[in-house]
Amino acid sequence: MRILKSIFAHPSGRIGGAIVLVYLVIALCGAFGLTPHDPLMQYRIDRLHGPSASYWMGTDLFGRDVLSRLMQGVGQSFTVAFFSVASATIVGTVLGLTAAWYGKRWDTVLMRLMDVLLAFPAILLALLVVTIVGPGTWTSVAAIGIVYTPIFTRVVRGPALSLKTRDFVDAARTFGSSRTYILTRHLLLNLVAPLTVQVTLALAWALLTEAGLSFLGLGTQPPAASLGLMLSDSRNLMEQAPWLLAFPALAIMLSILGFNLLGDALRDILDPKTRRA
Amino acid sequence: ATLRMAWAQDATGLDPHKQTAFSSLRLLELIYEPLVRLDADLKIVPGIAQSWEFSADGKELTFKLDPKAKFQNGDAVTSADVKASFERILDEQTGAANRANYLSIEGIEAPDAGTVVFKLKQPDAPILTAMTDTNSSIVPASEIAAGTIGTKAVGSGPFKLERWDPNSKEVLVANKDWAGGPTGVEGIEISVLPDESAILAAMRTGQVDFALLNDPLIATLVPNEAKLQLNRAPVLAYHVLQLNPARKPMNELAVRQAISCAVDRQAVLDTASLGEGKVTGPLTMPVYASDPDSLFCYKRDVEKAKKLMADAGFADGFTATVIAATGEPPTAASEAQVLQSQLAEIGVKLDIKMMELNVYVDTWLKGDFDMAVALNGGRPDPYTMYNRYWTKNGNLQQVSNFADDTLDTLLQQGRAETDPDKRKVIFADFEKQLAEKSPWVWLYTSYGYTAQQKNVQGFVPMPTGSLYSLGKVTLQQ
Amino acid sequence: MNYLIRRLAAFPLVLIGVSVVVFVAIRLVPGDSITAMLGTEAGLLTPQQRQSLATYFGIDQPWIVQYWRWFTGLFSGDLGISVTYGKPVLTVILERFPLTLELALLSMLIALAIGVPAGVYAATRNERPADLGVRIVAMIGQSTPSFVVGLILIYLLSVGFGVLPTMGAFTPLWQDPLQNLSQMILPAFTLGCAFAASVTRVSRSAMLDVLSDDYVRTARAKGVPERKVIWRHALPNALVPVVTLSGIEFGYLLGGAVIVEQIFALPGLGRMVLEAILQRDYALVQGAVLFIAFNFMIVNLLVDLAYAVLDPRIRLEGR
Amino acid sequence: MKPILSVRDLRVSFGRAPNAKEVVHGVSFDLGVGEVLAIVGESGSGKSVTALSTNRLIDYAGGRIASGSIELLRADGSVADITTASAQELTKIRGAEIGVIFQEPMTSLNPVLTIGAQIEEAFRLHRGLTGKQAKAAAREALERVRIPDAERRLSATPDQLSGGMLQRVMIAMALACNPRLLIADEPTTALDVTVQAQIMALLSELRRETGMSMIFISHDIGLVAGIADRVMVMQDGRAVEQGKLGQILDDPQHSYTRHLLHAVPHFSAGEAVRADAKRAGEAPAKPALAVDDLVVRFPLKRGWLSRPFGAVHAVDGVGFDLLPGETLAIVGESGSGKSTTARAVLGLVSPTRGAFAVDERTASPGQSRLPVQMVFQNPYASLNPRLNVEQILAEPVIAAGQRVDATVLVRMRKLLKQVGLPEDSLSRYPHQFSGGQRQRLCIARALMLNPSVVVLDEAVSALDVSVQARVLELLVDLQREYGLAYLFISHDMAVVERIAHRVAVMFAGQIVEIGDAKSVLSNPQHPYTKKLISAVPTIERRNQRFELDTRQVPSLVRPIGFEPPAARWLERGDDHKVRAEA
Ligand SMILES: Nc1ncnc2c1ncn2[C@@H]1O[C@H](COP(=O)(O)OP(=O)(O)OP(=O)(O)O)[C@@H](O)[C@H]1O
Ligand SMILES: Nc1ncnc2c1ncn2[C@@H]1O[C@H](COP(=O)(O)OP(=O)(O)OP(=O)(O)O)[C@@H](O)[C@H]1O
Ligand SMILES: [Mg+2]
Ligand SMILES: [Mg+2]
Repeated sequence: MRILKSIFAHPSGRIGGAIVLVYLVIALCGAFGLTPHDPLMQYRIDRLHGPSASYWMGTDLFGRDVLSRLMQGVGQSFTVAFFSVASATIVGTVLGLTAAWYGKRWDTVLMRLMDVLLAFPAILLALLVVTIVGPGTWTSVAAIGIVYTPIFTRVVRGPALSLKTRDFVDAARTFGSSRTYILTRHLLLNLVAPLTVQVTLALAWALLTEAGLSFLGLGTQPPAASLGLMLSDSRNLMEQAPWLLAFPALAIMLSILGFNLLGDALRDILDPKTRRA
Repeated sequence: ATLRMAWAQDATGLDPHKQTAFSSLRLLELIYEPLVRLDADLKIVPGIAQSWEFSADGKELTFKLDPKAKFQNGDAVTSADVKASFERILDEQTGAANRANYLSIEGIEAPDAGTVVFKLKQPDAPILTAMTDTNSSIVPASEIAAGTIGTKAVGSGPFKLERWDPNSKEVLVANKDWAGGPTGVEGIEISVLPDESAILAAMRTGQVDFALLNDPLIATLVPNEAKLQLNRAPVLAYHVLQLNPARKPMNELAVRQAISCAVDRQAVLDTASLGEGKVTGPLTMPVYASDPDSLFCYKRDVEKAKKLMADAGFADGFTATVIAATGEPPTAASEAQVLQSQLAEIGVKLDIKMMELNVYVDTWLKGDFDMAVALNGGRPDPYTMYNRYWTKNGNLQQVSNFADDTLDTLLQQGRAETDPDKRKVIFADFEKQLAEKSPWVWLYTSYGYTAQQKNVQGFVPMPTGSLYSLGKVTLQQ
Repeated sequence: MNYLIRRLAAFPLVLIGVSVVVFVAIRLVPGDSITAMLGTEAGLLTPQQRQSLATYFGIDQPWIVQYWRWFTGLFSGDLGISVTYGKPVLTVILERFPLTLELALLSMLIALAIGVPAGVYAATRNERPADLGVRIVAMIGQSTPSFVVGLILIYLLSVGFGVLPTMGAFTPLWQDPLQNLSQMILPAFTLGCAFAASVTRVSRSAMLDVLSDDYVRTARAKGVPERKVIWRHALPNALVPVVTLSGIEFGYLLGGAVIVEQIFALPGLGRMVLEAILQRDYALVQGAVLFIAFNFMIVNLLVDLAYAVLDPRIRLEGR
Repeated sequence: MKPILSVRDLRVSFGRAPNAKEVVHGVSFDLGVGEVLAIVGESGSGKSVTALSTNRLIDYAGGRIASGSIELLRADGSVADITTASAQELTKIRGAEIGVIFQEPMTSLNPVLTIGAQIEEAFRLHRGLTGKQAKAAAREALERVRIPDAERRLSATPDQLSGGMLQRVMIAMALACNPRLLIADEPTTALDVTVQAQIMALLSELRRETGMSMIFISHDIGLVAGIADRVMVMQDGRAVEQGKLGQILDDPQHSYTRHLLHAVPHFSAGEAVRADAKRAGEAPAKPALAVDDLVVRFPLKRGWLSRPFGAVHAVDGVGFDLLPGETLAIVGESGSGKSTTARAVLGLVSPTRGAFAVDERTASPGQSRLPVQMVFQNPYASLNPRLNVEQILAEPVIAAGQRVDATVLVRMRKLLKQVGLPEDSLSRYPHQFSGGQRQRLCIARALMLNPSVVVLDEAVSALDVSVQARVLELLVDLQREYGLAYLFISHDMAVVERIAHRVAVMFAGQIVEIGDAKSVLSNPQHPYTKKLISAVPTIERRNQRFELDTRQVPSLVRPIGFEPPAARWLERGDDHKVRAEA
């Protein structure tokens, strides 16, 4: 509640929050079929129609309504972004926390393992995962999740190491608090701030990566729409039907802009170091 | 002058006997020559061989070689080279792509340097067409012995490969010794521009004289440019929805026919390819092709389809998965989506599964699919084109999963028959049967596109997609 | 020195990890070099033919044997032979690397040249209209997929102005610097855009942090003019996060920028690996990924060394 | 004679127009040439803001001079109004005519530039020196502030010098161009007492040498007494009283001045120790905590295989006992091993050697769960900001494996009341409390489980003087009520005097003197103790000349296997022994 209020009070938080909120609504509408047209319906006579009263954003090669597909695509892109970032966050946090807490060999082994993943070119990693398992929503989720896990592990490990030396953790140890208690209450709870910020930024990046994967034909599968797929499908139609490229591109930019703005605001709000008068 | 050329996909290797990829053949056919070739009307014309003839019993095929033919290393092309080349193709160790077409060869004789005689176990009319294939090119016997085929390109064609940076560029220079006479340009520089819209951009700015295009969406933009010209040639390759008759419920004839009736082929063509192409039956070569409208259910008939479904006990439809390769052809995903929407009308629910090309090929070869959207290569001869799928011991039986006595018999007859008119009758029947039994749903053939600056002269588009005529192309200043 | 040695000592471990992962992963992908070469025609091969092709491609042995062969080859600098290029893998990679390196360096240069001044400027105008302007532009830059930028650039240039740098045939820098730069500038700019946007944001926030530090106040108290306060006293202290970011991005760019290379038809590492995967050129994929990982680690190491140069408080111990 | 600085009705506010918040409400004062004006007052009273307005540095902190005038008598005899001066003019004045020294020497120097570069810059800017000349001038400046080996230090970066040294560098820098006015904003707060004494000595000496004027800001009246000519007392952005030093100290007019003078614990050399000593007379009770031969070493490693080559002997053979209801204070300078001793007792570091007994229960090293609790120095860092008070107080209970039930809640409320926190605190979060209140929370938390020993590591150092006094009172009350034994760690001798029954002096990891508080403080025996006590500023020592002593603390790094010689103790009274110098 307090957070929501501060977001609202923060100028870029307000804009970013509003954008993200609008997108969530769109995504939900898309997911529950509350679109002006059936996103899969091919109106054959109206193929490649420019924006008009009945098709606000025009139609595509198949005569499908771009707006409806865009709404569905937002849902799809957000699903991929959300689940991939969520899984990366959970796995990365657990790994980062334990690496910081147990230190020594476990830390070394884990961090070297993360190095292996990090040293692996991200798009290739995603590519390999996708080619092995076959493309699809959940493969994209797994691929992007794997790419982001080492980043979250690092994001968590750093602050966790310094939190570990904070006085309240020492205090907890003098009480003889259990490991789980310390890890969850003292470390994890205090990592919420950097994690939230990282999550919003990662969401933005995940949207871009999803678009990139779909662009290479490795992401969302037709006939379902995702923003990246719509972009990649329309690039060779850029000249005949520029709206096919323009609207999804704008949609992607705006959503990433929203997440970035929100992330900036959250950093200002949650991170006392950058909190300024 | 040097012709600056661009294509999106580069060759994958230099061994003319092994490389089957379209992109590889386009390069290799400029360097290597087969014994005979096809012209724009798919008629057989001289290549390295000046003339040829079948013996009366059809079991001996004799070639006279062109005495001017020379390899790029300066050696003349002799019957020994032809013999060695075909022995290499026939050797199982080689893994040559065309071997299956030559199984009727019993022996090869080279009575003199300019004559080659193929002894056949049985009459084999299509063997001559098979020999037009770049995959049956003649290579120097010396290079075979040295084991350098595939690493060094030494052919007898119009151009010499001077430099190859895979996936980046090729430099070809004119072969002064080419038996076909002097080439029109001094050389060809080929750039690999993986993005076809970039190829178009490069042509617009005059950086590229000549380009190979794949994507009809890009090709249709070319005529809008004053300086550019688009060449279209109908090709033999066909777009098809392969059903797997080994899987339920496609094992039911009625279900397959229902699917065939429910598909609006023209709509698929219009949407996926912007209408760039022609609806086709199984036979795509003009000589043999029948009028599509005469084939089974080539007029869309949803009511009939529904009835057929009901007859087969699938009034409520069923769910199946259709596989397609990403970007190969570029229209695959679109075709799948149009088909999906059309079949939905008779209750057939398709799940589309896009696959990376190799994964697709792997799955396809195992016959591990309900349905597949495919672009299958065509051959000038119906037997060579289809024996692999529809004869009982065809090599790709596990892909077609459909063995049928009538089809088998018709193909065997067509193979042995050397009279062209009788062959036409046999294959017309074959085509009709195939369309009716509907193991696959043939959709359309598209065009092979090349785009060129208007000052490029003398290019002849071929139904095989061959760029062989680049040997005679000139550049007007 | 010690630190360097210790860091370098960890290299082989990570590289072995990378090599095992890539080795297994690429072989888990269905299809092999044979289907990659023959496509659907591969179905026409007899088992015997298939076997001999497998021997030719060196994929006839069990994985362990293949790995061991490849691994022992590493020690003599032999990464295997690429079947696509018919050349030693290392040669192929080294042919592609200069372009990738140049592209990465150029885009970083562009990013830093735009990003740092913009970030510094925004920080000194904190929360004023100029700051907001810079931030919004930066965010838009950051949120535009690079392929959109690339496609639009190409379209506008070719249709609008009828000019386009030569595509495809790549001219190395040492052959014709002008030609080379004209080829590289568009892709570098495309990559540099988003990169510059990130640099702007990071340098702005780092600069804001630093400007409120005590020593900046000290410098002002000394009577140092504002311009010098910013560039000499504050900026060097704000560079650490910028270096971190640049290092990460640069490291990724050294792995090749697949999409941009594809659009601009640059024969770089990224496309090479992508194509090697599609063509199941196992040796090349393994070698290239190893090479990329190695670069990435070198860059990381350089970044750490750069920290120590930039900020004497950072000791090169542990991490 | 004209004053060098004349401030009239200065008003300073922060923030933009509608939400602007005025924090200095009309301050006026004059500063004569060669005079030292001290500004005292509690944290947040506007001392720094006032001082930083005199050279308009406040602009950069987001502040704005709303009204008033600041007239500076410049070297050429002209008078400049700082409030209206142009940016160019100001850069000429700053550094050249007004020098500033800040509170935190560690953060006030640019970490990435060498000391030399930073000092040279002043000469370059205001004297136009370049190259060798600038370097020579910088070296001279360093020598002037008595930095040994100045030549070599020029190329050092700030992280390579100790806090005391850095403050000297700051002074050298501020004085580089012989400014006529020096602003010293709490220049010694971050430093050890002994180092503080050295800095103060340096400042008064330099002032005598150059005849400059000075504004000296401090919240420590004792310190002010040593250097100021005049004093201005500030409260809530107003100057509530100003006058001559003697007048303010001896005859304060304003109630707030009196309060300030009263609240500050003045060190009086053992005169003010607590009267309820535990060891007098009758047979001593069983010790609540006994520590014997405690040794803590941190190995130092280097090389390929991280071979240990030596160790930091952080604590070396420390032993003492502590009776119920008694306070043992451990004093000593930074790095002498005080905290490490405490942490070892609490099981937060594992000792290399040594034995503890709490309530006669012996514990092996490293084992916690003894009835020992701790209160840390920084009340902001020792409470998890994400937990509310109820959760914070419940933690020791949960850790002990007990349920948080009604009786626990009752105890929470009782303790909160006892430490003087409002009833409704349970549902609040740490950030909703002031520093003093937080420290009370920490104390309450430490008492949740009825410990017999409480370790207080600099528990009141971070608090404002008047808050400090109240917390000390609270501690004494609680000690009486629960019979707690306190291990009280501090470097503030005045505070120690008020709370300790016994005092242990640590130097370089060892106890060099231990005994009855009164005896140790009034009659120090060990040379280090003597130095420590003589360095404590008090209001009695007015305008005192501090001795300059530039010796460094000995290094604690010893080669591997090194064992210090066994301690020889000399008895100096009933309960007072001192370590014999080797
Ligand atoms: N940058 C700022 N923005 C807003 N308010 C500020 C700022 N700096 C100081 N203040 C406010 O001005 C008032 C006076 O602060 P100042 O720093 O002068 O106190 P001080 O007497 O020096 O305290 P201390 O002893 O803690 O240094 C405080 O209420 C503080 O909150
Ligand atoms: N974990 C550690 N590793 C290595 N050295 C340490 C460690 N902890 C403390 N030391 C060293 O041990 C010595 C004693 O430190 P300690 O914190 O006990 O001093 P202190 O008397 O509490 O100082 P202060 O007054 O500054 O708090 C110091 O030299 C310190 O650098
Ligand atoms: Mg202050
Ligand atoms: Mg301490």
